[in-house]
Amino acid sequence: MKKVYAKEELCLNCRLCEVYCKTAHSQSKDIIKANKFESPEPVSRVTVCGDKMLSAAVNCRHCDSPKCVEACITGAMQKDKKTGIVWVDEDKCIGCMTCLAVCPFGCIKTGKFAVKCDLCRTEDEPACVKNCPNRALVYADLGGGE
Amino acid sequence: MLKEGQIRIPSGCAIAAIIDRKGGMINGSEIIKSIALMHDRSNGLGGGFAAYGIYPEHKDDYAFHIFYENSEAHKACEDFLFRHFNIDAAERIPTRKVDSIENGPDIWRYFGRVNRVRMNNSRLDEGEYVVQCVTKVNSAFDGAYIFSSGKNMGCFKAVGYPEDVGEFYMLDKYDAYLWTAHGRFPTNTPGWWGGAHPFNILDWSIVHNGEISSYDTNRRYIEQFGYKCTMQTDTEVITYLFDHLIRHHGLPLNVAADVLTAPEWDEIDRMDKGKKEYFTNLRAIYSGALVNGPFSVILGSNKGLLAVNDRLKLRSLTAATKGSRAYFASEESAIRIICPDPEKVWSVSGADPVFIPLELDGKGED
Amino acid sequence: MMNYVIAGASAAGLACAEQIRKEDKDGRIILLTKEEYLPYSRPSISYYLKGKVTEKDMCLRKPSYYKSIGIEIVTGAEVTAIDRKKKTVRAGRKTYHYDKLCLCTGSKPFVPPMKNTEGKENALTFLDLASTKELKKKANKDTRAVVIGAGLIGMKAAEGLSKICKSVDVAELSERVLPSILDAKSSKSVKSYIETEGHINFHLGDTVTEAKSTGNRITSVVLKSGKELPCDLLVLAVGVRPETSLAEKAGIEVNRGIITDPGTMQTSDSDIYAAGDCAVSVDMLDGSKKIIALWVNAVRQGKAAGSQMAGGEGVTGGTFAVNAIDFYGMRICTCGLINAAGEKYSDRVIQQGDSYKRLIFEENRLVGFVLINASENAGIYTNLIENKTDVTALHGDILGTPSLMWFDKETRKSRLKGESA
Amino acid sequence: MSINYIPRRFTVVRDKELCINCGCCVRQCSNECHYFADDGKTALVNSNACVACHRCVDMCPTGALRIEKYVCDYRENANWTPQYQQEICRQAATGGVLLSGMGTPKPYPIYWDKILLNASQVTNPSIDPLREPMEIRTILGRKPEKITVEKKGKSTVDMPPQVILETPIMFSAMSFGSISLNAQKSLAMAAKNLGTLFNTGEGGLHPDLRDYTDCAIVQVASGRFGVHKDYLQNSRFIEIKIGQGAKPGIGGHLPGEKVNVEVSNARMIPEGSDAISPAPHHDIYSIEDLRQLIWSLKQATHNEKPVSVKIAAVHNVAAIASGCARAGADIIAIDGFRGGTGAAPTRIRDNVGIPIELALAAADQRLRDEGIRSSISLVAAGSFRCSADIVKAIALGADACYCASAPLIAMGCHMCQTCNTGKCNWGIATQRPELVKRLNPDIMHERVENLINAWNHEIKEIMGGMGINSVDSLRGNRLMLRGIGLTEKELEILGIKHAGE
Repeated sequence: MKKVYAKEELCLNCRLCEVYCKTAHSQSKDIIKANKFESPEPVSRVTVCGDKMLSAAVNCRHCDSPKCVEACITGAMQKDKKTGIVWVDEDKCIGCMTCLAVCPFGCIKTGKFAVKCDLCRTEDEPACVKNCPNRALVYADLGGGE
Repeated sequence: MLKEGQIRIPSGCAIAAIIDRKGGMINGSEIIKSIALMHDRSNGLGGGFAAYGIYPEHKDDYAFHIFYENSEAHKACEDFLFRHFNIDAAERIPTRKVDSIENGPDIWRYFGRVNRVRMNNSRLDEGEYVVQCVTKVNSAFDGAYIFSSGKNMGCFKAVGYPEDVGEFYMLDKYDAYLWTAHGRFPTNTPGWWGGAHPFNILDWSIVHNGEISSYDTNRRYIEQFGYKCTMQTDTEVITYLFDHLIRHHGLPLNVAADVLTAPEWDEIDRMDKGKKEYFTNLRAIYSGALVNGPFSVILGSNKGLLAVNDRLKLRSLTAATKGSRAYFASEESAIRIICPDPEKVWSVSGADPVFIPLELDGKGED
Repeated sequence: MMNYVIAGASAAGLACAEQIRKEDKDGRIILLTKEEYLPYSRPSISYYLKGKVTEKDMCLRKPSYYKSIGIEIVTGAEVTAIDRKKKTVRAGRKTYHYDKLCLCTGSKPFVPPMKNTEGKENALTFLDLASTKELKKKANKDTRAVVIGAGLIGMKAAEGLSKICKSVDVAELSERVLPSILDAKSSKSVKSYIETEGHINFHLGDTVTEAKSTGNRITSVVLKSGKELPCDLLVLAVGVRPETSLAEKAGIEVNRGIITDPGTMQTSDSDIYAAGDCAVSVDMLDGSKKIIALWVNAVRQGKAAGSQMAGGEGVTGGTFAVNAIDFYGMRICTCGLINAAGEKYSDRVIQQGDSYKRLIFEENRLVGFVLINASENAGIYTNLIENKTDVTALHGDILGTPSLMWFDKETRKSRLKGESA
Repeated sequence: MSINYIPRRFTVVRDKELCINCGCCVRQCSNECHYFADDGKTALVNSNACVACHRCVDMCPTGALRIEKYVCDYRENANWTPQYQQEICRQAATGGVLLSGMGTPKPYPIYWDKILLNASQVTNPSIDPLREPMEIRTILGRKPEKITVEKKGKSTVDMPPQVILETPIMFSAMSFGSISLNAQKSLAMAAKNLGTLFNTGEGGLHPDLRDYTDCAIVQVASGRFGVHKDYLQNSRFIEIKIGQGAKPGIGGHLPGEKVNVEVSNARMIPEGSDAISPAPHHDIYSIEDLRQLIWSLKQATHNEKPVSVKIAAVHNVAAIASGCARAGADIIAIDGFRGGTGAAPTRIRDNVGIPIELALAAADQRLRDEGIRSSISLVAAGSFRCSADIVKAIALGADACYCASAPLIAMGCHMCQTCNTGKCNWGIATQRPELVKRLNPDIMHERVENLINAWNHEIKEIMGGMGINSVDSLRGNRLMLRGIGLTEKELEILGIKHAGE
């Protein structure tokens, strides 16, 4: 499946991916509203870790056998059989965050529910990839995840 | 108003030519008939002819045709000529009165050989010596203009429609194995006889239809080698290019034609290795001699006739053959009026110059 | 064609059935559950109690799902006997033949001896949806509830009830709350937070010894300390024990839980497997055999059992405890040997405002953590524990937020690719 | 703290209504103009160090940042302008030579802007470049005087090595050291895809660029950095750098702090040592010495590589060009004084040399007068801002043009002219790894290619309008040019007529 891959040698630590992810997952989809006014504050599903010398944008790997899915006590965390996307059914999620405790990549964020990358649920490039100014994020199928 | 040499004047034209490669004689009335059909392609501001094989009795002499605008020029030029050449004959070129042709200069012709003492002193070869003498007269003698300087050939030109010019020079009295003709449509009115075509140097004569957009590239290229483009016309620069390539670089006529209308790179890239190398070298070495823009050119010489069209075929030029004769004209009709049943008719393509060599059995050649 | 029978349809049972289907497209899979419901999220009952989720949302799969992948699910079918010779199980009036059987019977509530509680209409357990529904029905804004036990179940029941009831008292024999998942220090702060946020009264080091009743209804309870608490609803949440009676009856080896091969989950009967809270696990961190009653553990064991039953080679990975839970917005995440004691263990603690982070090390590797309001990227810690990573080789402060950048270039590269972490 | 004496140049204005405090600016400004308040969340600005590089402006996702000229008036004085006063203050503080990056910003005449191009009307058809082949292939190298043929179609001439370019635009010398490896790699990739060449400058050839040796011009400069046999061999042609338009008569100085391991390896000098290119080549004190070097280089490369000589446009450039041609240079590159630089003494940059237009016109004419123009190639350099500049240069007589600033701008350069500080926020003129990675060659080579392809299209369009379908026929075609607002003398030097003539 197509996933978002980060290239640390190109990551600028600008964190625009976070800004655009947050916006894409906001109510308003408006960058100013999403980042300044919306409540609850939207959560970025991608996180740049590191500093200016070395950084990378980390987000869900949509693993072949996702630990988060295994650990989910409600069945809210699922891997879509068709798309391979690991996603959270917000109606089912109770926010216990067991998924977060087992994700070895640190890709699950705490919100009202477990919050994680859903690849923007689009055929298109996800917002983080689209807006990365240095192509440090690529959306590609390097095998796996189906 | 500025005349040729002081300003560059673009012009449109009609051209025509007839050659009998076996050296059979063709009367001047034929070429007049052909060019006359294309009357509308000229505007009465210049017409002319070149004829090869017309002076068999002086065939080893240079035949200089000269316009004199005044007697001082006449005297100065003759002095110069007599010093540099051994002139055997000097006469007014016979003309008849034609209403439409007026205010003409005094037109003379001279037959003679080079002054060998002077030539040897100048350390120039004969061709170069003659060319430099002609250039000297044309650039330094105000009011004198040598418009024909080959052997056993002559140019005849004037301000007027070509058929009137032919009438004026009584070309029906001349027989030649190669005729070229030109009717001119300049976009201003210089009214100078020297500006009419053909343009000639030694026995090269050129009639040309078109306006080359590479003019200054070609001019500045050729001027590196001692030429001086005093006329600022396309015809002049094309003549010099041919002269330089053939006389100085010793290239065969068809190779010279390749230089001027080299194939496009796209085409070269598709060629086999040998041809690719040939054209790549040609274009690399002679990039300044590539002629660009619309033109059709007929180059006359005692070696034969070369018809060249531009690379994009932006100007018309039709060729036809019948027996030992070949015909060329801007319009096919101008051929058919004198040769109604040609064996072969084709449009000269940009990439494929047509060369009709003369096979005179030593008759006309040096 | 193989006949697979699975007794119990919670985490382990369902994972087992699904894994079998993955590896055997044709075999007949019969999933028997004593409950009246299709598989649902047992841990969600406290959220159901406080109204955060609906019954529908608690379902682990859509009702049509089972048919679509060919799992025959039978509700209300408690397996009561196994005939190992005939290879059949009995559930209700029906008998099912099996080629491979998996016991996923889970656990049962442990009810300590108390006077006058048995059979009382307002003394309830809190373990499954049925009991939760009962509880919800009986609790209202005038209810004074008493919860016995301050473990995970008791505390979750207390939290849920605190949103409904007039008052909630929690009695716990141990000196601290959530003793199984919190260390002494953190449990103190958690307790005080819960007291403030949930207005819950704790009675630690104490327990109910006796109930007083009027008719069939308890009216108050008496504590060991002698204190008497008015009680309209008594929740018995002291703990659970593995449900092993079926296995025992069938002569399968049991010691506290069902004994299995820790990789394949095979019991002493080679055609019978066991998975989930009913089976004994080996804690990979200290090698101790114990019941690790964890969802993820149950799923992994169920998958391993399912794979083995279908002739596959799936085995469980290492097992250790991971718990994440929240109380009134306070996030608690703990893992591994949080109460480890001994010379080879050391710990590091950082406390800032309402966040608390304690990491427990065995020599140069992490073996446990307690994170309170500091769970960001906790999975990376979990992963360090699981991989027994030498933490001295990490770049960066291990007490800081766990980061990919702690690892060397090769590891980072493979992590960014999503290769097995 | 001492008094600063010089007001800051720019003010960064943050629109609080738009700012979302994402901190992108904070993390991007290498001059540390942006920073967080103590809460770690609110972005603040300190404009003092702002160089107007626009990194923050261009990166800001909400357009919340604006850079304004900081207006601080001095008493009006046409002579003692603020700039001179400030430069004096700077020198009073440091006692040093003023240094600047990029080309001169002074308002000297730009002749490109005073030359107009011709187009065909009626007497001669213009050509549609979308329908007809339009050739811009350019061949550099020494040409024999004439071709020799066995017959039509079979050449027997012994051709010296030629360099075929698919565009008359090449990338001028920018060394690894003065620019980042990523910047140089982007140019190399673009050159390869465009069928043109990039120039290593005097920085040697980094091993990462081994795949691009086919499109590399390798420079031999006065410091001889990185010059060895393989370096010379791994090239398309060799360029002897005599001078640079931005600093004629001056050597180069790459400060030790920019000489990291990579730079040190490529240049073959110790890490951290200053790389000093002497003002002259110490083996070229005369034209005959140049001849020897040219021949040595040809010997070293088995006569397989053309040798170019790059000179700065100085007063007698025409004679010097002629001398170079006669000394055996196959290609002569003339660099006009508006050309860029990584660092040059400001006074030199702003006062020494002549514009490329005049230098090119004079040199081309001189070589023609001597009858040797067609045997060598002439490359013009020194600030080509658009395709029309290129067309004009070719019509004046250039075979090809060297561009550097334009591709740098395509890669993000904003002409902030502080290349010398090594803090280039766009990852171009810096060796700091955290800045260098901002320039992703995979993106930038595409942008550079787009730029040159766009220019190629425009050149073809202009040629088509002139009725010319081969750049060969544009070269030296000064009739296609007319001056506007130029004096007789300027027209004479340029060899063009005035508009209307």
